[in-house]
Amino acid sequence: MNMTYREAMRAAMREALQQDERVFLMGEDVGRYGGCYAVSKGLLDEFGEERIRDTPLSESAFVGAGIGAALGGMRPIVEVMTVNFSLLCLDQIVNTAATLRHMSGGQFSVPVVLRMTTGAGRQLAAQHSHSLECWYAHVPGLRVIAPATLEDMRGMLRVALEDPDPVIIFEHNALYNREGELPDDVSVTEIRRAAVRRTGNHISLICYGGNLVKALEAADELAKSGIEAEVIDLRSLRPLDDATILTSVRKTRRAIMIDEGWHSGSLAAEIGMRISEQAFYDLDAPLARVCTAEVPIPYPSHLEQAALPQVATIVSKAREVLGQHV
Amino acid sequence: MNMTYREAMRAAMREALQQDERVFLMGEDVGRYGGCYAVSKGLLDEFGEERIRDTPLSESAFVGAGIGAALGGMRPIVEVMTVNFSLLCLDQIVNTAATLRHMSGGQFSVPVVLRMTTGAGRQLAAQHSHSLECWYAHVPGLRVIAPATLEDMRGMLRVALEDPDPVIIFEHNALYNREGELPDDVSVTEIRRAAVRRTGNHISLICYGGNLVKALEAADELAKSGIEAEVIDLRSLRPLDDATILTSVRKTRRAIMIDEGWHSGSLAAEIGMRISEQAFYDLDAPLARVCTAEVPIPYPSHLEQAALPQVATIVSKAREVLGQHV
Amino acid sequence: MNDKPSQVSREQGLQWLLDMLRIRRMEEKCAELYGEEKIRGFLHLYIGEEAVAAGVIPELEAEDAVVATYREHGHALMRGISMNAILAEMYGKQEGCSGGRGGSMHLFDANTRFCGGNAIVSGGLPLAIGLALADKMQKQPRVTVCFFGEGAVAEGEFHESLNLAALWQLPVLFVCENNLYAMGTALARSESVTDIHRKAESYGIHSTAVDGMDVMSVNTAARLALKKIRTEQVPAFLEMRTYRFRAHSMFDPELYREKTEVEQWKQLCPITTLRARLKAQQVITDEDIAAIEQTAAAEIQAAVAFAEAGHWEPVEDLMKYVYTESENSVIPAQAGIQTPPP
Amino acid sequence: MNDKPSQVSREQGLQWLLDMLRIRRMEEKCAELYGEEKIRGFLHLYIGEEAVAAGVIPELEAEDAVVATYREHGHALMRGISMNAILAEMYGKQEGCSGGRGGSMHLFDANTRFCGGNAIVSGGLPLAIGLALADKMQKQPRVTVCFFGEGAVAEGEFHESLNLAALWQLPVLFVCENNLYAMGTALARSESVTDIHRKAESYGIHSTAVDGMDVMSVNTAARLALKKIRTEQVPAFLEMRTYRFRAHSMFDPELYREKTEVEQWKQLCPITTLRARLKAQQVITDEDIAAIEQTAAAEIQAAVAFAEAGHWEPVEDLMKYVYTESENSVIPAQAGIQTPPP
Ligand SMILES: Cc1ncc(C[n+]2csc(CCOP(=O)(O)OP(=O)(O)O)c2C)c(N)n1
Ligand SMILES: Cc1ncc(C[n+]2csc(CCOP(=O)(O)OP(=O)(O)O)c2C)c(N)n1
Ligand SMILES: [Mg+2]
Ligand SMILES: [Mg+2]
Repeated sequence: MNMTYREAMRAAMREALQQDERVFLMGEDVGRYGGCYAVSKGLLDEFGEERIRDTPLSESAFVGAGIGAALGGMRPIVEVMTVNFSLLCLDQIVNTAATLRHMSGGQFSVPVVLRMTTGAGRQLAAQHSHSLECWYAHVPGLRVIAPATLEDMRGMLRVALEDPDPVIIFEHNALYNREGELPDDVSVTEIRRAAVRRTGNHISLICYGGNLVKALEAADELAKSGIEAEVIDLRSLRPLDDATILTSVRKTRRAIMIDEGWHSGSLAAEIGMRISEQAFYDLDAPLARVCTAEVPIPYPSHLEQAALPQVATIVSKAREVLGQHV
Repeated sequence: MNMTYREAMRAAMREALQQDERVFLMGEDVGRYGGCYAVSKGLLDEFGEERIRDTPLSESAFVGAGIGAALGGMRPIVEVMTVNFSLLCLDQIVNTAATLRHMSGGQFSVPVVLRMTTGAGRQLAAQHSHSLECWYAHVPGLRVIAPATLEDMRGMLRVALEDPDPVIIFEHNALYNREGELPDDVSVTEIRRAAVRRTGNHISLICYGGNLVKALEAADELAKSGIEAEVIDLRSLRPLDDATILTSVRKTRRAIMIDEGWHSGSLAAEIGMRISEQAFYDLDAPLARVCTAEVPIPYPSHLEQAALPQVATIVSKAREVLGQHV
Repeated sequence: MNDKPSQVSREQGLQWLLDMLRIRRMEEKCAELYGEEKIRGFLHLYIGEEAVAAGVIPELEAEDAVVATYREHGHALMRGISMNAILAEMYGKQEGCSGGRGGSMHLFDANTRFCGGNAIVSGGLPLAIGLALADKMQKQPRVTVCFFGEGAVAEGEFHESLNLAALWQLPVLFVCENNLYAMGTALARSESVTDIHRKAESYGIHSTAVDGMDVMSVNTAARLALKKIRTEQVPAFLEMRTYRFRAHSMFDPELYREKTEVEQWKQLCPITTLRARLKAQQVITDEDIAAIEQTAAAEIQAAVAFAEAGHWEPVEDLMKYVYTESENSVIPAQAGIQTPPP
Repeated sequence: MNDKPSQVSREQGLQWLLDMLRIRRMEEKCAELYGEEKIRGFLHLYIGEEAVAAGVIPELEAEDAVVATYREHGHALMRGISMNAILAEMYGKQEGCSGGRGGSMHLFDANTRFCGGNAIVSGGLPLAIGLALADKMQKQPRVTVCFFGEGAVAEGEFHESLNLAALWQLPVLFVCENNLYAMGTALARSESVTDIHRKAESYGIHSTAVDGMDVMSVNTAARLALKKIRTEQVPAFLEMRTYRFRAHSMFDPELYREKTEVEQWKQLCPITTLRARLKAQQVITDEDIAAIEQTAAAEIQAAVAFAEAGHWEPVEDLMKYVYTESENSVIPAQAGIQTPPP
């Protein structure tokens, strides 16, 4: 079936709402407006306003309410419109969702799913273009996932809802309009293992979410000059699947991490550090990363694009790592 | 003069308040209570309630007010009692303080100083023991510093106040009660360069804030068996002083990063990644780090201490890196 | 404020006295144990405010939920968590009600739906909203009671939560324990309008100010509010006017208030005033009082012994309770560095 | 709501008409330019709400400050930022009022103390408080005006800020532009009590509800409020009841409201109603109206030409404006990947 990523996530939510009456969707403008990115369009008509619940602009309260509802036996999907606004509810996520299980000595668990749009690239300027996945991936007690393929956009939600602990799903805004062919029977996909999206022997390109597209394009480009890049899609940002990463790097002996977070303190750094710690002697060249430049995202397209990871940058970085200054 | 770290910070604030009438201190319980950690004790009597301003429990509003007051010509020192509560004002810090200069094309700048206590070790359990320096160090537009010595506790504030951009000072709670000898003339110290606190040729121990004490102890311990560790105190967490770090690592050819943040996504990872990128061929052994275990901090002392970086862990990690399994 | 009911049955009077005394004596013991370094971290005593927990919590049904703050020992005890489990928790022992992981500020108990022990001021309110939402959506006839200090009223989360509760008509009982200070900050220095129960009214929530030093008034108000919530499926708000006799925590030098003010409030002590009233009305005798003291003392003695005899969780278990399935632990615990204290 | 003043001078009438028309026509042009992809990102039009900015901002002194939202083109224009600089900013050109870095949602101007353009709902309120605090501490006789939508009222930051303003008696004029919707969420679905100006009263802030479709009412209310703030050094609050005729942004399919509702509100258009009234009162003529339209059109034409002729900032400058001293840039910009669009 041909569909967009947006439709895939909507189908996943529909299915969850149909199959489990504990599931409901809550967030700003998920109902009457149809969702800021139109992801939940149509669900209100089908499921009614109790289960497709528009909230006031109160990120802290409604995310906390999602946590509480999960504690109370429901399976809420809470949409925080974008990661930018999640700065207003971090306390609830970090100090409540992530800690309740531990502080209670395992008595309580918080099966809430938080969905957030992330990423830049649409000229939305400095306050609306954050990629803070690395912050969330830092916090024990949270599970963080990022679908990068149509299958994962369709299939990760159900597994997230079955997880007894809080799961955060980061959806890159650039993906929603992409289309692809989805096999009819995909309704569940893995959320614990990274995936090798392209095999190759010369260098590993490690990425996630919205940047998989760029990494694959870069790999195609490199292939033209005989460089076979292996492309790893992390899928789970916390916990990280070290095994898949290290297997690839031990084979290719070189790695570039691609991450839309700002350079310093990016998730890319964490992956690089893990490789240094665990596969140091297998490396043939310094590690490298392609991240966002350390600047609040500027409005004009040429500056925004210059700040973000690009196919051309990945390609030239790969050549550099491979010692080919072409 | 013999004094505690607490007194050193108080002296720094007093001096700033005396010398510049644009300076004022604002935060929860900084006045009548004397400061949660008694840092501002006595200042209310000396400077009055206009300049030593107790605030309601409204982290977002009073941090935002500090940003606005800075924009309006003042030089506010805003105390966010601890980093744990800063989760309630991240929006103001990231979306306003860090972006105003950029979004306005350089027309406005935000000379605010935010002070926060950080760190664990006092059995305050999961919600009161965060070390989120790495989050702040990720954000362009912010400058992040962490005094680790008595001199820096005394001397960093003034430079921070002179900075035209927002500066965040992380003060580790374990330091306040420490005492030391402060030369009479220290009222300004560097905030841009890392410092070599101990020289050595065998391994670099890279740390900051509250963990400098542990790193130095570990170095003493290692010295007993002939291992000379070089101890680097980062001082500035954003920007990082690559030059000092790399010079040390190029000499010692081995490095361990010590960081009280949780392991994954720690600042330690960023430093490791920078070393991998820039000094890969100078390394003789895999990089390593000693961070906090990936668990919300447990209340009982034995578990809390087991979760945190320790002298013994640093020592054994150093021996491991040096190939000495003693 | 509502009128004080003047008459009370012997049984009820003795129960309240015992309840408040159990809290009082337990916490006095806690202070002592803190001095002995048996209890560590932050310790916030409820002494002076016992009438609130003792007046409200016994009115709850078994299935109702409670959300509290870091000053929650009394609430936990009233909810039926054993003193043994509470004391053991403050010791950090495995036998504690949170397995020792939480300590004084994070008492939890799934059996009685006691959902913490939250150390972030105002942090519990959204959680309470969510619990009530779950009940409402599941058509469970339950109430969630949320306790918090007047300091929380200045936090944005308070307002967001009250609005949601009113907008969605959720079965939440908000109990503001207005003890006039947030650490060292007097209410008048934190709120432009200090009449807190009016804030709830501004959201259309039924709200009452109550003499929080009088357990009968508290109890009457709680019963009325709970009835309203259960029958009308709406939230309600109680402002309990009370006072803490002790410092904010064990670190507080109390520079911000006059000793005389504290002394005046002590005259209103909920225990001594109730005791005096019941005696004056000849509902109870000195022997009753002695018996109650004895009961409390025995319970405390047993609880201390229980906590002392409790076990430290093995350091190898450090990584437990982070995720439901332990294989999800992201990295293994660091090598055991410390052995448990003796 | 206050009564509508019925008489107005020719000069004032013409000025208001011109002001509102400049905003209206400029934004109509913006919508067009958005279609041509000259303007990108989010674009939020103020069409229908012009009376608020036109009635309030001209009452400010040069030294006063303005804090606004992402729907701030009209405010910027009224504050005296040139249409050239505004349009160039929306194009992302260097000649823009924020050097092109901010775009539609982040108009800034240090000269007129126009402090943005904030795209976080409620994010500007704390900033406004702080600006006013600085003025108060420096004994500057200034006012800070803070505009925000009714959607912001549900955010905790709104409440924290109002409380601080009232508690510290800060010279802030809060102007809530209540256009009944926050994106697709009707006020009644976001607030349990929809009478917004009463919320300000609950903090003890002087507050008025105003017909925001009538520039005279707006202006009268603004003058009174500003006078109160300046003379008494207190905050004040105005709830402007208004409506946006267009979609929330250029991406909004407007599923959440009836066309008839929009049509009804359009009958109250602040421009057509004022124009009709002035004509009926024979204060202005058709020629006046034509002249005004002409003036606005000419200004817009010039502004578009200015923006078109503006320059793209060189990509090498990417790392500018992050820190005051450019040497602080943490890492150098990545190699220029993209050339500026043609
Ligand atoms: C968000 C947040 N800010 C600051 C603190 C530090 N703190 C702990 S208790 C307290 C005072 C709270 O006062 P109140 O709500 O009145 O409760 P009380 O302690 O009087 O029972 C403060 C400021 C905190 N725990 N959480
Ligand atoms: C904190 C935050 N949450 C969500 C958004 C997304 N958003 C942008 S505008 C808007 C509606 C705001 O409505 P209102 O405050 O009434 O202003 P209006 O757009 O009607 O002028 C929303 C939800 C945001 N920008 N900031
Ligand atoms: Mg209090
Ligand atoms: Mg609106």
